[in-house]
Amino acid sequence: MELTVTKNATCTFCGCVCDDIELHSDGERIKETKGACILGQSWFKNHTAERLYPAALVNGREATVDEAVEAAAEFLHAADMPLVYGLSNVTCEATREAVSLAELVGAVIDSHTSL
Amino acid sequence: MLTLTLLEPPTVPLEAEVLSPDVLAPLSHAEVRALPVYHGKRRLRLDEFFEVEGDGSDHVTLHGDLGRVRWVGRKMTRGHITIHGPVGMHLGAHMRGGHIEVHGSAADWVGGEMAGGTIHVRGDAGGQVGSAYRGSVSGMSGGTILVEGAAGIEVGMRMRRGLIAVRGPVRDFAGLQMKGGTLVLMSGAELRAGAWMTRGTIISLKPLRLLPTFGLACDYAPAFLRLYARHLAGLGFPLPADGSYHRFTGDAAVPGKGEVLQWQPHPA
Amino acid sequence: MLRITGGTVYDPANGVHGEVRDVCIAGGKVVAAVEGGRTIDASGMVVFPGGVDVHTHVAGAALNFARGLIPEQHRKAVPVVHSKLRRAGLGGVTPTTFATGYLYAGMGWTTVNEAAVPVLSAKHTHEELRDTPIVDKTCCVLMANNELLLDLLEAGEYERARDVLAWLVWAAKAYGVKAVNPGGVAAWKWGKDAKRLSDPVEGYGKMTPGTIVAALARMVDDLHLPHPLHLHCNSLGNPGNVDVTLETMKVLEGNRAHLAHLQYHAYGGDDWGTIRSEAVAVADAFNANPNLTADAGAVLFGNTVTITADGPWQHLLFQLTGKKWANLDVENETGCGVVPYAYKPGSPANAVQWAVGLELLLLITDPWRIYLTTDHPNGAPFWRYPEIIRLLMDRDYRREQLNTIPGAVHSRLVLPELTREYTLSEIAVITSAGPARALGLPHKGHLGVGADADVAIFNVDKDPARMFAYPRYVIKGGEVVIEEGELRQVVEGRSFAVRPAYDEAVEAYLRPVFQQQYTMSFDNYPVGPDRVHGLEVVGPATQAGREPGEPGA
Amino acid sequence: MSCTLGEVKNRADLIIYWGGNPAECHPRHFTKYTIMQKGKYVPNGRKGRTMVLVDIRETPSAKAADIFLQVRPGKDFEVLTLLRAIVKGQRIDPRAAAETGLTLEQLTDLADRMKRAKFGVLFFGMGLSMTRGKHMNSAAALTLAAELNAFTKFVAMPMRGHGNVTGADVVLRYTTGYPFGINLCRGYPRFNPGEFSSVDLLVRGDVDATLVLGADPGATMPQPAIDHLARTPTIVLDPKVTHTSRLARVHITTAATGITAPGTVYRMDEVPLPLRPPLKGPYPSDEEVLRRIIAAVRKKPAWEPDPAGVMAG
Repeated sequence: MELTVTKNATCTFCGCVCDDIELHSDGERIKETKGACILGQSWFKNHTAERLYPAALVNGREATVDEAVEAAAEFLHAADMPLVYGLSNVTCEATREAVSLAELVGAVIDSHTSL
Repeated sequence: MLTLTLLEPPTVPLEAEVLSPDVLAPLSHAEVRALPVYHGKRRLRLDEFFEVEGDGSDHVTLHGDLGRVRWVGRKMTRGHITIHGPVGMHLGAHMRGGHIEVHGSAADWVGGEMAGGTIHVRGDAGGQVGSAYRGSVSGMSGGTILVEGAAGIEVGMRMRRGLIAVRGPVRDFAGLQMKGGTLVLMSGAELRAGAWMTRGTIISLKPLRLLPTFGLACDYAPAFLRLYARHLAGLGFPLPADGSYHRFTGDAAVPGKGEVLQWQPHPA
Repeated sequence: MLRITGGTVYDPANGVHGEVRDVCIAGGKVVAAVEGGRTIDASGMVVFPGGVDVHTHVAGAALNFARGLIPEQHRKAVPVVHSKLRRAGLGGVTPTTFATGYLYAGMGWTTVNEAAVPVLSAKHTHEELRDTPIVDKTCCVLMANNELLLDLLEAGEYERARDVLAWLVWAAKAYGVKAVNPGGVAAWKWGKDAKRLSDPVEGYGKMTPGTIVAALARMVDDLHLPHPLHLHCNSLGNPGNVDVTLETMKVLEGNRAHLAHLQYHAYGGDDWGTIRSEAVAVADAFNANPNLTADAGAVLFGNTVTITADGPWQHLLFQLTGKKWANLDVENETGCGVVPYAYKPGSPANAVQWAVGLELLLLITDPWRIYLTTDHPNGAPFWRYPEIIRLLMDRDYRREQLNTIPGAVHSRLVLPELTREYTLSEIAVITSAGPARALGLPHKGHLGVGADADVAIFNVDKDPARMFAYPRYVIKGGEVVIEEGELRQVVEGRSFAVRPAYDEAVEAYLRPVFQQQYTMSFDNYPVGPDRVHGLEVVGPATQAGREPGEPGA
Repeated sequence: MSCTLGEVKNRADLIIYWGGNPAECHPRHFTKYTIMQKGKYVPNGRKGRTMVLVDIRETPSAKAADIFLQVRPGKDFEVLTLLRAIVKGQRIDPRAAAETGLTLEQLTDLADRMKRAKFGVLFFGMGLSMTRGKHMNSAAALTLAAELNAFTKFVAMPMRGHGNVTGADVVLRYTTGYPFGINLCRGYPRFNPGEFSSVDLLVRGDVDATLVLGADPGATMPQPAIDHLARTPTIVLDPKVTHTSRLARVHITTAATGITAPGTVYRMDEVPLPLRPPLKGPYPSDEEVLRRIIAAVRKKPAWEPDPAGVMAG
């Protein structure tokens, strides 16, 4: 099968954030990671386009994303002091939305930095 | 006399900066009950958390498990607050005058950036007693904080004036970046006491593991200390009558002219 | 559709100096007439074109670096409390992005020029500008210490350097070209400076600040960029720097330039003890050079934080104040320093700085060439502009304020002798019409037919500081955003960029050099047009073609 | 006192790693940014640079170093503070210095090298920033570097781990003014590390619901914090079902950053970089899920903070 080549891809595994990686993928998996280090290789190969996990879980049971989104919104809205935490491997665009959500539900927002 | 009894401990922190004589004294019973407090993100009435007895007064007594109640006595300039039970963070922060007595323990930031008045904690205190908040040039700039129990890290961080005395042991970085004032450690401290201090005095009755940037200047029993000892004795923190003090100066890294007086039981 | 009736209109760009007339708005533009729609009765009020800030630092890596350094200032700042309309944030000396938009709009300012953007972090600047609501934005990229350019100039390759500059401007989706302490920041990378125009630049044989300034001003004019070279002269803030400023005006050889924060470049004296105003010399030379515009960079007493790409100056300030200092050098391009600072009326040096800003505004005869700024946040936060307006309009107030500084300093100033008072029309020029013209934005800074419908409506007030701090209405792009002094609606702003013409072959030259000198992939360096929110390409020098870094056809 | 990594590549002749093990944790740091590169002003590459490694144990990174200095565990703050004093010419008692595990001679040699360098850099890792003294250890490194600028050009920067934690810092600063640990309960940003840091909040049980994204606290935090996450409603957005997902009430699978999700991330030196995801996956991005949660919250009665609830000064 013809592999798709992505040049100048960015690896987000460690803080080096190397952006000179060449990825060869078959649409489902990344087959080759030119330029990536040993950590980067396993990072890229460890994620695929397959559906390996349920879309969502609510109370341990499989649920639709809509149901899970509604449950999440309800918990955060009802809480007196919610916390939004993590943000260490999400995009800036996601962090930007996380701030917006934290504001909307009156939360504390914190990243991995505080650890 | 105003007595407030916490009905049950709040489930998330309760910010109650209204619990200050400056706010409470002029108010009627009904007005006190209606004061705003912040339970996490919710603004609620004081009487949803406290049973209120009496009218507003300069004498305020708090009862209950106030471990999550924060900012009690914030910015107070007068009056007395007596607390029976543990109390949460920022007790007496930015306080300028008056007296706070805690029959229990207090969390972090007791007397943060306070400028005057007295805080007496009968139990333990958390970290950052009398300290500067993040980024501030100075911590405590006046007043007295007495802690009968132990205290946490960064006690007296960047303090500029005033007195902090702790009867129990304190943790790391006591007197961190201290610029003035006096810190009395009756049971010593863990690591790095006096780190980066520029001026001020740390008196310790137990040996300290000082940074290598402190040097032993001399061994003496300074006259001013006798005077100071009298003052401290009046506060219930008597210094030993015998012995002498090793005087260390530092921190040479800054370079600073702080002094650390470490008591020696037997004259050298 | 909107009609503003009965207001006293100041629209100096169209020769209107306080006439009662209607302003009609449709489709976000000023139009000749409208039928129906809302009417705002502005009787007894003053109508201005929306303010335009020609030089401010509201977004980007350096400012954001500063934000992280001053939690103690944030605690004192006036916060913006979240509401259905407003995003939360903080005012203070480095307002957060959303707060920046609300604060500018809240005093009738509707266009801002972010004056210092490294190409390497331009993506970040645009991210912040995306979250800076209401106002329209432009930005200037830092070029006077860019080693790709300096190396080419050193080799005598002017034309290729110009192509590189043009490529960089579009790669950054910028609007103008900024020069900060030309050569001095490059030297600072070695802990050195280049103060005088003939000083050699550390690391180079032929380059001097003078040759860099001359070459950049020429490139900007050759490329017909709408805004002239935006120039932060060498030797900023140093006593006796007047000579460097006067010499800079000469080496420009008639090319256009906008001299940023001129106040910081008009000092005499030998040191901080003897610093004195040289505003007269600077203003005289400036008045005689019609190729120049300038902004004041005025100082007000109080707390702020100084942020500049002028690294050596910041290190000096740190040594003078002994307080916090942070420095951030950007590979091959620029650097920046951050020092929290308080201007004190009791300090003779600060008093001179305060006076010089006002003196320049009062001594430069043509208000069309000097604009109101504080070099936010360096001289004072932008939200204090109304205080400066009062100082310009009210000489009695000015005299009172002179009494707050040490009497001994008066002899080092000309301010005590200056009696000029700005008229409302002149205020409209220095806050809107003039800077819009200097930026080359024909649809900004006026209320003629076809202009963007950015309008500020003020109550008439004896105290101009109060008058200009609290507009009754602010209209942005035809939408009423402030009404009765309150935020009523939040609109998105646009980002203007230029696309100067360059030979696409320059990329073939740049790619290997870039890969050698930088640490990121060349193809990841340019800002994609889809990443700039509200991007609008303007100006005459537009070239169509493929995106920088994208493979050719 | 910082710079982007290209400055190090082009100029640094003295490179110090402190409390970090780049050979194993940031494998391309040496080759892409620091010692191995030929720089514009370091044309001889490795030969033109001196690398010093300071750590409490001899890690594989020591092989790359010209000088390895082994500090006694828990003495980093002491060593950095000593260096500040030595750089300023203060006299130090050699016996006191030796308690750090390094001799005064070694320390003086290092101080001299730092002052003599044309362009020095100090990278500090979690061995410094996460051990006893924490933020003060980082402050010591940054202060030392700042003070060295009285003699030469010197910078310091943290070796930050985990993908885009730098980007989170950047976005939080421009939206709220503060880098992390921000309390929005009163409708505007407040900051107090220790009070509003996640671990402290969870250990004390101060919060009553948690949204976790881009982290797995269920695997990394102390047990009392994990217990609280299990006790209260926890929501996880993650490309995998994580330890935290298993104790959470809600888990939503999201696209993997840079592999199936596009966007922007920041390098440890705050240089923004675009992502070029090579795959199209079946899951929505974190960004999209967050937008959907926001939309769902907006349908509920609005929480409105008290405009009078500003804690002045």
